[in-house]
Amino acid sequence: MQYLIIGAGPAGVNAAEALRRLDPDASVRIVGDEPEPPYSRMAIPYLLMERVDEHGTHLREQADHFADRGIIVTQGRVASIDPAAHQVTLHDGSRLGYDRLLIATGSSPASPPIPGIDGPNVSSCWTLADARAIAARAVSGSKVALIGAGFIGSIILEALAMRGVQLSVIEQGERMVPRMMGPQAGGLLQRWCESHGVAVHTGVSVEAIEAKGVRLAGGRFVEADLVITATGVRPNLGLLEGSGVKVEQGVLIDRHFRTNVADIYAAGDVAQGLDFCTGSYAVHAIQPTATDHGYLAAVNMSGRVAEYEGSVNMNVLDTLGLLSCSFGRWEGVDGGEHAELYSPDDYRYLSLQFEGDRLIGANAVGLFQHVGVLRGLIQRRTALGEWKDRLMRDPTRLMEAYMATTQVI
Amino acid sequence: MQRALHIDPGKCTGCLQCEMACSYENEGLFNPAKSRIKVFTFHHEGRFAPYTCTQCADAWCQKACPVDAIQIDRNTGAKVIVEARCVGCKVCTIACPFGTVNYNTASGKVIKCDLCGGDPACAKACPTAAITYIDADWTGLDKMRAYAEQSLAGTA
Amino acid sequence: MAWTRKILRVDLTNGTCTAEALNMAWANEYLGQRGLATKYLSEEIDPKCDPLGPDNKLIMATGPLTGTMASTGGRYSVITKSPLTGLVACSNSGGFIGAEMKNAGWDMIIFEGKSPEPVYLYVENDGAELRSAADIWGKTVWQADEILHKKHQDPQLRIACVGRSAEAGCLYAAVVNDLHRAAGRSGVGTVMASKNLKAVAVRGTLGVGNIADPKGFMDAVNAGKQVLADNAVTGQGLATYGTQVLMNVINGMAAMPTFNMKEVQFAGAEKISGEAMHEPRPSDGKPNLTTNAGCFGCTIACGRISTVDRGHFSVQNKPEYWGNSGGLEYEAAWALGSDTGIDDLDALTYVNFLCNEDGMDPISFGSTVAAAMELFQAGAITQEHTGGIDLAFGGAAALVKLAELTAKGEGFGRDIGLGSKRLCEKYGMPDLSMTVKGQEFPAYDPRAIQGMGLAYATSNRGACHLRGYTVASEVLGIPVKTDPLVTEGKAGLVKAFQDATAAVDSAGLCVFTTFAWSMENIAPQVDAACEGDWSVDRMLEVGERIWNLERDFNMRAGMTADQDTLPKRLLKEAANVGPAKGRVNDLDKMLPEYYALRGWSADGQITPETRARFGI
Amino acid sequence: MRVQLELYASLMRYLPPEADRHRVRVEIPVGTTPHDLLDRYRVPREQAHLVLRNGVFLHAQERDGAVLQDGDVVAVWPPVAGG
Repeated sequence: MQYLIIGAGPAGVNAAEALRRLDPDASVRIVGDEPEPPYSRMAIPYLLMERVDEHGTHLREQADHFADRGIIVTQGRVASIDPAAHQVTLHDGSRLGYDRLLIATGSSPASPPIPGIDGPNVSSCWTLADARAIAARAVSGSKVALIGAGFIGSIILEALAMRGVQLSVIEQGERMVPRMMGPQAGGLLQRWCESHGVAVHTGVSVEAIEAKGVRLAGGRFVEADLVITATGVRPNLGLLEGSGVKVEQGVLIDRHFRTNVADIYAAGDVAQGLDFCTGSYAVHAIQPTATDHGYLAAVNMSGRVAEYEGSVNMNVLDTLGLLSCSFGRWEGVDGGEHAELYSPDDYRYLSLQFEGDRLIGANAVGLFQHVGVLRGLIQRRTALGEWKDRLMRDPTRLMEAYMATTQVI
Repeated sequence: MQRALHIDPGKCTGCLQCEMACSYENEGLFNPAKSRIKVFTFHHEGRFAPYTCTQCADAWCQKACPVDAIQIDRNTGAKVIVEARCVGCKVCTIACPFGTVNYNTASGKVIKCDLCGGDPACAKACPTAAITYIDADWTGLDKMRAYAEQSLAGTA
Repeated sequence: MAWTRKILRVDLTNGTCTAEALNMAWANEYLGQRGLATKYLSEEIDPKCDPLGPDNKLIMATGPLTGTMASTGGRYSVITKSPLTGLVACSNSGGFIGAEMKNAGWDMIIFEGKSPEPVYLYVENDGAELRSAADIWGKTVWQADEILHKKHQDPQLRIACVGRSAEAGCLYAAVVNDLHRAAGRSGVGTVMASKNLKAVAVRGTLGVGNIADPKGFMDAVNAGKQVLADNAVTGQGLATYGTQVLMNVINGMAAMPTFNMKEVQFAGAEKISGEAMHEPRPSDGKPNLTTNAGCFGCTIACGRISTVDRGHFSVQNKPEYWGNSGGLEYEAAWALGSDTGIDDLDALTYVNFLCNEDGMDPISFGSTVAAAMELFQAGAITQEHTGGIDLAFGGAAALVKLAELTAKGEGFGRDIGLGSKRLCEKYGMPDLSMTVKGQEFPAYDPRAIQGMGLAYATSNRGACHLRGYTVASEVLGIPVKTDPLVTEGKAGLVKAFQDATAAVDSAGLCVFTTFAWSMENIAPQVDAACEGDWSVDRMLEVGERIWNLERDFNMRAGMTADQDTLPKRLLKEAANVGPAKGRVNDLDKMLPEYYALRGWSADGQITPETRARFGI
Repeated sequence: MRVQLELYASLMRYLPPEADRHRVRVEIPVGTTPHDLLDRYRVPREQAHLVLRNGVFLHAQERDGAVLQDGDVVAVWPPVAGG
């Protein structure tokens, strides 16, 4: 059996390791298009903060991790897939055969059509190569403009601020992290950033990037030596052209990670998989989904049957020491109830969303102990019973509710 | 025989000796806020429940870690944070559906129970045997582990 | 070290919070908590000041072992000048807030002045600020606790709070922490409320370190824990039956103050005893007692967690009282029950809940109700005064009603809030007040337990069992059994208990450890934690220094030695039954010897030699 | 001759079924000592910490010597304390 995995990110690597365990005699190969050993984009902000060196970003600690397991890691870029021949063709013209193929090509920064975005003073912050370039230029005292204060932008924000740059952040949405948190929580983040010396411009679009900075709609100008874009990501689908693999926002997969084409599976940022909370299919470009996908795709690829329950969208963010998180349907659903606490003086916010007596989503600012239980309650569809009423009255009693409904107490 | 922490909430008095022992073992200070085991109080019900990591066989935290900073202690089976690797991204804190991996603001890294290398300080400190370290077969942990796998995938 | 060496000074008048260094010279002489805070109080206020005026100060203090793993090392005290006695007040409490203060980096918090508006103090580690208490003033402790937890969105926040009784000026209001633990006696809560300070909310995540010899400390702590575990009382008895096991013991020896201390045995004692708390109720088959509970770090866990029968008249249609909360301890059960002649366990538990919820010392409250019942019996108080309440001894409904009124400071509850001494004076029969120096008695009749008479008469905070618990020896045989009816040797016994207790309190430990521990078990823990040499002798010397300092404060506050006495009833009216039948308390046989042992003059003054010896 | 035996706290388990809460009325022969009485109900002597005869504490050595009289009340506790 030959397993071929395209993409050396968390989904691909987790899949490869699982396949090795599940099918000890098979050939397992990862093809990745970057020169470094498999590494984690999640770690890049910490590289910029100089908390870790490049080795510290590697997905696996030991250099011989993959070789030891008989996992072949090949550098190369897949140009096309030939499902009939069970082959892929790399850019250098070489071909690799497969019995089962996993598409785990991840995503890339989206580049909005802003004049000047291709300029020499503009960079995204996605790859190790990007990080090296930013580290060289975002030095203490330099002026940096960050376009985009979504989840990724906000993670980069902290890294930049800690490098001692004069930082301005521009977000087109009405608030920071608009797709992760509601207005009150987003407002807290903004106020916190501003109180820590970061200029935050929300609800404004960028008209152009110029040599000396960023021109905003309405005429304001933000001076910058370096402009960093973090305006969202899109799945890497280019290699699928002509393959017959069905694509919407990402590669459509079923609950067994199968695409519409036999023996081709997909996982991670590139995949449009089952959303646990909505029952529909969506791209959840987050680390936990990538690893869960990778693992379970491998289980299915190995011939076992594992029906995916779907991914819960979730994020955790550290914004200059202010921690926040979001889970599932944090914006709530029609007919559901919600409990909310808002303490702006203390930078705290907590909102729990219910459907019936089940938790379906949450937002929290300033709460970071035991937050995993929010996932646990959502993903287990725990019937909270009387605890739902208690949480409606006092959502801070979350751990009690969790313990009482899931543990023997 | 693998051993595991067994918790009997009915015996707990809420004294927090376990939290102090844990924080002292791991942080060198008596500091319940930095304990890997936490006692939750149910005032209305008159119950106390110690709670910590069950060291699930297929650990969600470990899988979610982007930098291989959660590794298995071969002797105890514990999932252990490798401090030198942990970047503090906190993904494991939201990935663990039991909420037993927590961020330590002081160190900028996450903390979780590592069974103290096979001699858990909490169990030694507990005055009522509400926390004991015993053969894993007896703890009912298998049920929790089964859940850990089941809720990710229907029939894994 | 073990001290954080930091004090938080809160100027309520000006709304400022400032950090300052702990006076280590004083710490070396007074250890911590009770001793050290009394030193600060003694140095910083005029002992003659109005206890409810802005010149009084209120200190929340931890000891060097508070917040450590030493068993029971979670205690803190509230030290101030008492409005009930006009003397030094030091009320000790367990729960969790003391350790939290220490974890936030503070040995003590000193409150001074008076806030122009109701405020609460919010402490998060180094950060401390006064915030408006507009939304919690007028609320019960339990309500305020919930509001503050939600407001700060922090379930781990530890809160000490005063109830409505304190706001209304009840003179024995407590500072309640962790919902049902209290710095209960002498009206420390009244002082707190008089400063417009409603609550102190603390979150500490810094940890407690500074242990001088960590390995030695853990060895001493573990050895101490083992002694407690191996001892029948601290290892099993207290956890199973709590302090309430004494109800039948003390009643059995006819030392149970009953009907405002007219009698020494209560026929209903069995029905409100620790054993009764285990018995299934006929109505729902559940016992009163749900479980035992420990305070921070405590390996004894004597605390009672109880429920009231939902069908009981006191809680009918009041679901907010149907859950568990702190149950009856012996002193509360005695004061609310035996002294008033009430044997309704559910009524007493409910009233105990109210005492916690609105911060009233149940000893003083119950004793004052008992005095009111005797005044009612004597015709000095009538239903016109009480608003129609029949105050006959034994009336559970009356007790419940008075608790509700006193908690809110309404109606006849305002008179009950005066305390026994002022109530009996107001209604013209001062001899019916069972108090020493204005503070109500605890649950041991000094006619049947002679040493306790001396302990009460000489206690530095008025009648009190926790200043020198000779019951341990005279009744329970700890450390050795002495005859409760003899007076010989009691002066020395009282002094030894008083000094040792002062040292135990000041270390940050619970005095209940001394049912198993001697100073030989305690000193090594203090010695390993703190720099310098803390021997048994030094601990006892510190205890004696503290005792003298408290005495000195009281004398400077205007106390006279002739207040070292007992109510006439206990000195003149003999016990009616039991082994002490025909006996009164023979205080006059013990007091002179006590003064001499203390190094005081025959008229109770601290001599210059004694002052010099202790540096006072 | 009849005396009353009272057992409290954890010693309650040694009471016979006919006991009324804590107490049982017992017919005893003349010359019975407190220890004889306790032995009869298998109350372990080392757990009989507080022994009161008519409210008066009996030291361990008195429990073999003090012969019970008609109408005596013997109340017994294990090691307990309160406060």
